[in-house]
Parts: sequence; C-alpha cells; structure tokens
Amino acid sequence: MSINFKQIEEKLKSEATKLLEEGKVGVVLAYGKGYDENHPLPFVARKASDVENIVFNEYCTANMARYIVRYPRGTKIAIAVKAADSRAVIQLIQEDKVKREDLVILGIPAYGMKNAKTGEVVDSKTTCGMYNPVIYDTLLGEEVHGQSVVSPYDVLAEYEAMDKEARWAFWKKELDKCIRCYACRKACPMCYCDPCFIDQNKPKWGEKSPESHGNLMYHLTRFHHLAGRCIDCGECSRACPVDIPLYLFHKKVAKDCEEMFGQAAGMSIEDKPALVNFRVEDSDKILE
Amino acid sequence: MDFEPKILGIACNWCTYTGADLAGTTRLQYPQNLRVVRVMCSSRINPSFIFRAFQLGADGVLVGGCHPGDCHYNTGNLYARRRLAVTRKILEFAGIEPGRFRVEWISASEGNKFAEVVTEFTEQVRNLGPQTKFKIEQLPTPEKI
Amino acid sequence: MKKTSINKISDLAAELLGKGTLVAPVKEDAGFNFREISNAGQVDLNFYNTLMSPKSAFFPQTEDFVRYDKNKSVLDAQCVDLNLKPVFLFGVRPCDAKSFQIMDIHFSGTGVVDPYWKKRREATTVFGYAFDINTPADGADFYSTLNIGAADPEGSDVFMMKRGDELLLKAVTPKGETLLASLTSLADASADEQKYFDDTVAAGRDFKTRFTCVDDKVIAKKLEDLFHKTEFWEKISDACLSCGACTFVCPTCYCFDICDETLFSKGVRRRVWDACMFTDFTLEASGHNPRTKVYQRLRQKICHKYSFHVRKYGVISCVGCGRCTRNCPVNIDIFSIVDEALKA
Amino acid sequence: MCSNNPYIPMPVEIIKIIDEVDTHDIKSFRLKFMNKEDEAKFKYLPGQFSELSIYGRGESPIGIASSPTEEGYVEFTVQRAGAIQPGLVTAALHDMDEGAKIGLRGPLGNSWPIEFLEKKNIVVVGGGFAFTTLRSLINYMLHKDNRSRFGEITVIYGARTPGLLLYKDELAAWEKRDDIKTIITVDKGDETWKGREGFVPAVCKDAAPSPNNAVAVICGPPVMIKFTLPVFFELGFSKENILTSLEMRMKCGIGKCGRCNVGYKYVCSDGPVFSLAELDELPRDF
Repeated sequence: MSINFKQIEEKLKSEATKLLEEGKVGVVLAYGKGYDENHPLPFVARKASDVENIVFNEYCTANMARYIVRYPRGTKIAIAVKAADSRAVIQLIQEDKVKREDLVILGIPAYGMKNAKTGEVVDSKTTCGMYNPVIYDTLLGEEVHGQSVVSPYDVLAEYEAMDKEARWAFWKKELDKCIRCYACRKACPMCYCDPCFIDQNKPKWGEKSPESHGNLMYHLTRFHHLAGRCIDCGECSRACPVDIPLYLFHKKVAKDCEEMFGQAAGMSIEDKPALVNFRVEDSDKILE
Repeated sequence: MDFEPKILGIACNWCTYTGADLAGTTRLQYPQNLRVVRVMCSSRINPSFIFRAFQLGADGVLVGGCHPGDCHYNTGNLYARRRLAVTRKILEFAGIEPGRFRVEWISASEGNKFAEVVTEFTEQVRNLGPQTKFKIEQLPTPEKI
Repeated sequence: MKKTSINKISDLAAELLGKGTLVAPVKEDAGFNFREISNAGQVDLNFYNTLMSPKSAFFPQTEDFVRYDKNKSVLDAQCVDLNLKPVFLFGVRPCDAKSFQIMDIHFSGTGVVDPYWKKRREATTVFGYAFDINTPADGADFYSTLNIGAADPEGSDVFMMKRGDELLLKAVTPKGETLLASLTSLADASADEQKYFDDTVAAGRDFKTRFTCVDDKVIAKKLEDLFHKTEFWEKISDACLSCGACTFVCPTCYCFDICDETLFSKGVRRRVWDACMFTDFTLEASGHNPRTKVYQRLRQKICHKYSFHVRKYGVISCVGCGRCTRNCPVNIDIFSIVDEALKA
Repeated sequence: MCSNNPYIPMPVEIIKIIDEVDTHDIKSFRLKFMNKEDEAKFKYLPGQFSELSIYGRGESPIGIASSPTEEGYVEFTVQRAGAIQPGLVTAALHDMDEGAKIGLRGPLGNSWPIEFLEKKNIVVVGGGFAFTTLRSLINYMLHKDNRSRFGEITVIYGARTPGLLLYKDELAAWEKRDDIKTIITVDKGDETWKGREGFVPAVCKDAAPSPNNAVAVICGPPVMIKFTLPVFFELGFSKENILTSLEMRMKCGIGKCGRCNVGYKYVCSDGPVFSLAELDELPRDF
C-alpha cells in the first residue's frame, strides 16, 4: 500500500470548500502551488474560490502549525496536519496559544514525504517517524498500519556512543556553520516568542555576529527552550540553509525528557508541557 | 602549575545562601574558589546563566536550592529540578563533563553540608582541569568569507 | 586569450596563491561555498552555483571597525586597519559578477563612499565563470530574465569558460589583462578557441529561463502602485516565515547592523549583516516599529529590490541567481511574486 | 582606513549637562570636540543630526539642538529611551557626568532648507520633545547676522505640562523679543502656570498665521501632526510650504545600512527633513 496523495488532495479540497462555504472557519491552512511541482508552498485559503490552488504531494513537508499563532485569538482555523504537525497543534493547545474549539484539524496519514531541497525521504531519522496524526477531526485518507515503526531515537545511538571530546568537536563544527539567519526558529512551530531571547539587548545573551560563542549560546538555549516541547517535526533542520543537523540535539533532549518525566511532547491535550510541570515524587536521580 | 578552578555558585536566598552564611558564622573552612550569586529561588535560574558562566570562564557551576518540599515559594525548586536536569543533559550532550555542573539541596541549617559540598565539588572540578570548551578566549576576528 | 587544462587548474591556483589571496568555491557539507584557499588542490569548478553568494568577499558578514576598551577613554579606541593582499575571486558565475556592479552603485557610486567595500573591491580581481551552456539553469534561477547572459563577461575582470577539458580565459578589463599576461601556467588560445568563446558568449544571451518580458521601469511603477494594496501583500506573505535566509544568501542584499560586541571590558564595533525580514530591524528605541507585520517586511524586501532601487539607482537590485528560492524553507519564489504583481 | 572613515566617530567631551524637564528624563548635552580639525570639519545647518556613540553601548541618531551660530560646542537634547527595549545609549548618556568623553559622528542628513526659507515668514510649530532641531532653527534665524534674511517668525510650542517644556530660559527670552512672536501652550497647566492652556492644533487655529509668503515647519508627536496638518491646510498653506522631519531607526546615518528607507528615500541621507509634498510621493511606511 502506498499513500494516495492525489486522493488526499481531493479530500483536502472538498473539506476546505465545505468548511469555508459553511463559514465554520475563517482560514484553511494547507499547501498550495509553488513555482514547480516539487516545491509546494504553505497556503492559506480564505474563500472557497481559493481552494482550487490547494495541492498535496510528497513534497508538502512544511509544518502548518507554525502559522497558527499568526492569527488573532478566536480566529476559526482549519489546519491540515501530518503526524508530527498534529503533535505541534496539541502542544500549542497545551500552551494555550490556541483553543481546541477554534480549530478544525484535518489529519493526513502519510509516509514517504520528501525533502524538497534534497529529494531525500523524510523518515524517523530526522522526524518523529509517526505515520498517523495524533489528533484530528477529519481524517483525509486511511490510517497507516503495517509500516515498520522505527524509534525516532535510533539515530542518536551513534552520537551517544561518541566520547565527549568527539561530540564537542562535532557540535562545534556544526554550530560554527551557522549564519544566524534564524530560519530554524522561524520554521519552528513552538518558537513563537517575540522578541526571541537572542534579540534582546539587555541582557544581551549572544552577539549578532555569527561567531562560535554566540552561535553556541543561541542554539543551546534554543534546545533548552524546546525541551519537552519539541515535537520532532524536523522543520528546523530542513529550513537550515547550511544543513546543521539540529534535529539530533532536539531528539536527544526529547528522549531525555521522555525518560525523565515519562511524557512525550504533544501526545495529549490533557498534558502540561514537561518543564512547566512537576511531580512531587520526581526523583533527585535526574540530577545525577 | 597548580590549577585553581573558578566556580560559580548560584544560591537560593532562603536556604542555600543562608546555609552559606551559617557556614561562615560557624567558621567552617571551605575552598575560596566559589563565587556565590544570590537569587531569590532556584527556579529563577535561567539555564542561559549556566551556559553563559561556562562561556565566561567558569570551570564549574554549583546550584543550591531548598530541599524539595521546603521551597519558600512552595514549588519553585520542583520546577527547577526538572529544568536543571535538562540543562545537565544538554551540557553533557554538547560535550561538557557532567561533573562540572551540580545541583544540591542545602537548607539554611546545613552550614556543614554547604562546606562539604563546596569542598567536594571544588576537588572534583580541580581534577577535571580547566574548562576550555565553552570558554571564550578572546573576541575572535573571523575571516569568514 | 589564454587557456589551460581543467586538470591543471591547481597549477593556476598555485600561481595565484603565490601572488595573493585566492578565494574560490570549495565543496562543503551543504554545498559549494567561496572560501579562502590554503591548498591549491582545493579549487573545484564542478559546481552549479555556490550556496552563499560571493558578496562576502567585499562585504563580509562581520567587518570590524574599531577596537575599544570600555574602561579606557574613547581616545584609546583603535581603528581596525584593512591590510589586503591582492585577492583573486575565482569562479564567479555571470549573475554574481553582475551583482558586484549593482552593489558598487550603492556602496561606492553614490553618496558617501564606503571605504571597506571600496578597498576590498580595488584589491580584488574577479574571475568570472560561464554557466555550462548545456545546463545553464536549475529551475530556481532567472538571471536571463534580467538580461544577464549565461556566459556574460560583464562584471568580471577575467572571464573563464569550459570547453571540453580546457578552460578558456579572456581578460575583460585592463586589470585582468595585466594579470593574465603575468601568469605563466597558461597557454595561448587558438583562433578556433577564440571563436568558440565569442560564440558561447553570444549563445548565452539567447538562452532564456522562466521568461517574462520585463522593463525595470514597468515593474517599479507596478509595485509602487501596488504598495498600499494590503490584501495582495498579505496573500503573498501567507507562507513567509520572515527568517533571514533569503537575504543572507542574496548577492545584492546589503543591509547591515552596527554592533558593539564586548567581552568583559574589551570589545569591537563591527558591522554585521542584518535582514529586513527580522522584526527588530526597524524597531526604534521609542518602541515604535513601522514594520511589525510579516507582509510589511516582505513588501519592503520585494519593493526595495524591484522598485525603490530602480527609482533610486536606476537598476533592479536582483540578478536572478535563484539562491533565495533555493534556500527558502517554505519554497517562496521571488520571481513568482514579481510575476504575480505584474498580473495583479 | 582610519582617516575620513565615515563609520569612525570623533572624540568629544561633555562640557555641560542641562536637566531640561521636571521628569528628569530629558537632558541637554553640550559637547566640545577634542580635536581642532574635527571641529573645523563639523559644519552643519539646523535640522541635521548626528550619531552619538558610546563604545560598548552603540550609537544613537540625535538631532542637533544647537545652532551653528553658537560657537565652541554642539548641543544635543536626549530623552532616556526604553519603552520596549532598553535604550542602551541614551541610558548611558544620562548616567554620565560632565567631563565624560564620548564619540560623535556627523553631521548627517539634510537640514531645514535655509535658502528656501529666506525672505519668507516662518511659522514654527513644535510639540513636546520634538522641539530640538526647531530650537536650532529658531536660534539660527534669530542670530543678529541672520535675522534680516527672514520675514516674520512665529513660534507655537506646546508640551503636556509646564514642567515638560524644553529650553525654558530661551522661551522666556524669546517672549520678550519683539522680532519673534512666541506662543507657548501646555495641555494642562499647574498652579503656577500663567500662560496658555490648550492643544497645539487649537492654538494654531487661534493664532491663524497667514499663509502668504509663509512656510510652516512642524515637528511633534504623530498625534499632534495628525491634527495640526488639517489646520494648516485650512489656513491655506500648500503642501510644498509645510516641512517636517521624519524619524526612523537608523544605524549608519549615511544611507548604506538600508534600514531607514521610506519608499526609495533613505531618511538618514535624503532626509530627515521633507516637505509634505515630498512625503506624498512616498508610500506610508513609517
């Protein structure tokens, strides 16, 4: 069985038309035509007549949850989500950035998505590796079953096995490449702070120039800010023009959080984000 | 040459800082490598403080707070515990020796524990040697073309 | 006109290295980039185009102005000098070579002259490098739309092109002429090769990608008229994340910030690339920010390149290299936006 | 690289600090050049601005408040900024004492068009803190060598409270002179205030300066400008004869860094002074 992208696109269009015509939502966040087939754009349909421009194919990797916070509170939004994107939506609901009742979630079960820049398949190596959306109102297509499930943390084994000197050398090399275009934080559905800590001038956490120490400060703090919140969609790494494997660090922190706090990000709207929560019985072992 | 580590201590106002005072008034000896910054609660500690301390040349960072359950603000240190646990993991994955960062719960009456922890931690950091990974040696002039 | 064999390119590189600093494309993880060459063997001409633009040879991401000590008097601040050896910027694609001329207008052609740009520009000899005439485009670029040929020597001092296993080099400016004459690792080209060179330059002009006939003035006027049509810009910017990737890779984006970076008391005042897509780009100390919304910033970017720049300097500030399109995290294509604006 | 480099500030010394208002967040700084040749080079006209530069903090574009006719120093009136992001430079300036040394880059931008203003009646309208370059202009015109070059001068200046009026001594001196008509108003007076109360637009309406051979120079907070302009249109001033000075975030001050553009004009190098007619050509993006 493979994913029938054309069918999903048709369903997406008909759902979007219905929702817009009935006035149930003000905007539909989906994907639209880009400058060629392999480069679809995030697209916002506001009227039923916009719907014809919606597309869905294997290159529609963008996480549309990024755009939710852009609309004023109370806007009725329909959003097309894949597995990781749905977790981002849940996380945003947990953080009270959007209300569940303001959202119509159109779930898309999918695998075999491709990175538009490199053409590589996007799988559990760079993302959470799930196939089915965790939350949805309407499922566009059939749930995927029978695909082999690979732990998203398998890819970490190689790096965890490195000794700390090698790991530092690896991260130093990778983070030194950073040109501070901030595509990672802008592509991230969880990075909605304005201003971002790195843009503050008092206290000034990092310099604006792309030097090692500023880059380190920016990225480490960003990893920390996303601890227990990162839903492993891999957008940051795909957005990066200089190909820094940011997903590795995010995965590592997500894995640790899951182990320590017994909770993965964006799996249930009942949860609270791990770091703004505690249990009295949390063990001091986590500090050792 | 003997290496004298520079250690940043971040202590909560209500317990650890008072504990440090007690250690002082009871004339307990502990190494002078610790520079203490007082914060109102261990949950006030922004993880960036710790990253920044390492960047500015700290060889180790010691965080002190009230015992879980004894927080002056009821729950502050319970949040801090989770947060600092993550900080620790991040430092470790980036390649900083975990022994350079320590969180201890020290109450206002535990002057001797404060002295013990500082002594022990200083020795530990001394054995790890200077921290060079994060430290900014000077403002570099990158010839990035 | 001169020539050399492609597999002897390292000899040429070595000779240039002996004369000064060589900056040439090097293969890295994310793609090719212009880097200062330390070993002649590093030079690799098997690239389509570099990830980052070569503007950094003249306008590096950070340029130090002054070194100071906060605890000392302002009189003790030291101005950072630029000591440049001759620089050879090797393997610049025609569209990027053109971008230098456009940036010249801004930095050294009008108003106050930027001393850093001027000095670096004077020290540099640009070796242009024609696109492979068989595969001159990759779908994202549209330089031909802006009247730049696939083998356009304009903007280069020396222009190079491949012919089979040979690399042909022709001087375009007197500076290039003097340099070529002094290089011993090159052989003289035959009349046949001369003809091939000229034919290719001509053929490069005929090559068209994604072509919409455009007149600078028409676009500029159209965008000016569209400026206050908020719905248009909102629609265009729906997908935009307002990150700085497009501006940082762009060969003609010149916005910068002047920052004081201090460590303890010592510091340096430097300029650093900035991007009009950042929220704090226009944030005033009073708290007022004229461009708080994504559409305002994207509008500024597009209009600046295609309208304001034409009005101010008479030329579009875009060379169609396609880098912004290639590197946009959400596949926004500047050409499509302009195209849509023309239709709107 | 170091000489004639437009990015390198000239060293200046703060020779006098004047606390201007009762909220103590606006101070005037008198600066003296430490190098004679810098002073000789620093030739400016009213309306221009400079970058005040403090190493380690940054630079701030500030309008020149003194008139070129005042010799031996340049004066800047600076408000401590920091509503949203802390204003690093202005805060540092306010904490400085007389004798401190800072950097100065300028003069930058265009000036009030003196030649255009010559032989005309000038109506100067200012509001609050935006009076600095207007004060420069007024002092310039009032100088004994220059007074005959201009027609009647009317100054309308308003602030929120009497304590917030800038340059109080000079205002008093102008009120005594008979070659300048000075109207001072405050939004709300206090017990000791004997002058006029009311908003600037209303005062302008009352004063009703004649548009004949007259130019209005208006500077103030956006809300004041918004309501004052219609008054002047009603009085019969044309857009060419209303001048104002714009504000944008600036860094380089010489039209290179690309952030202060309004349409195709850079406020720092093509402005900050524009006539309304010029502004009409530009998109509303400020």
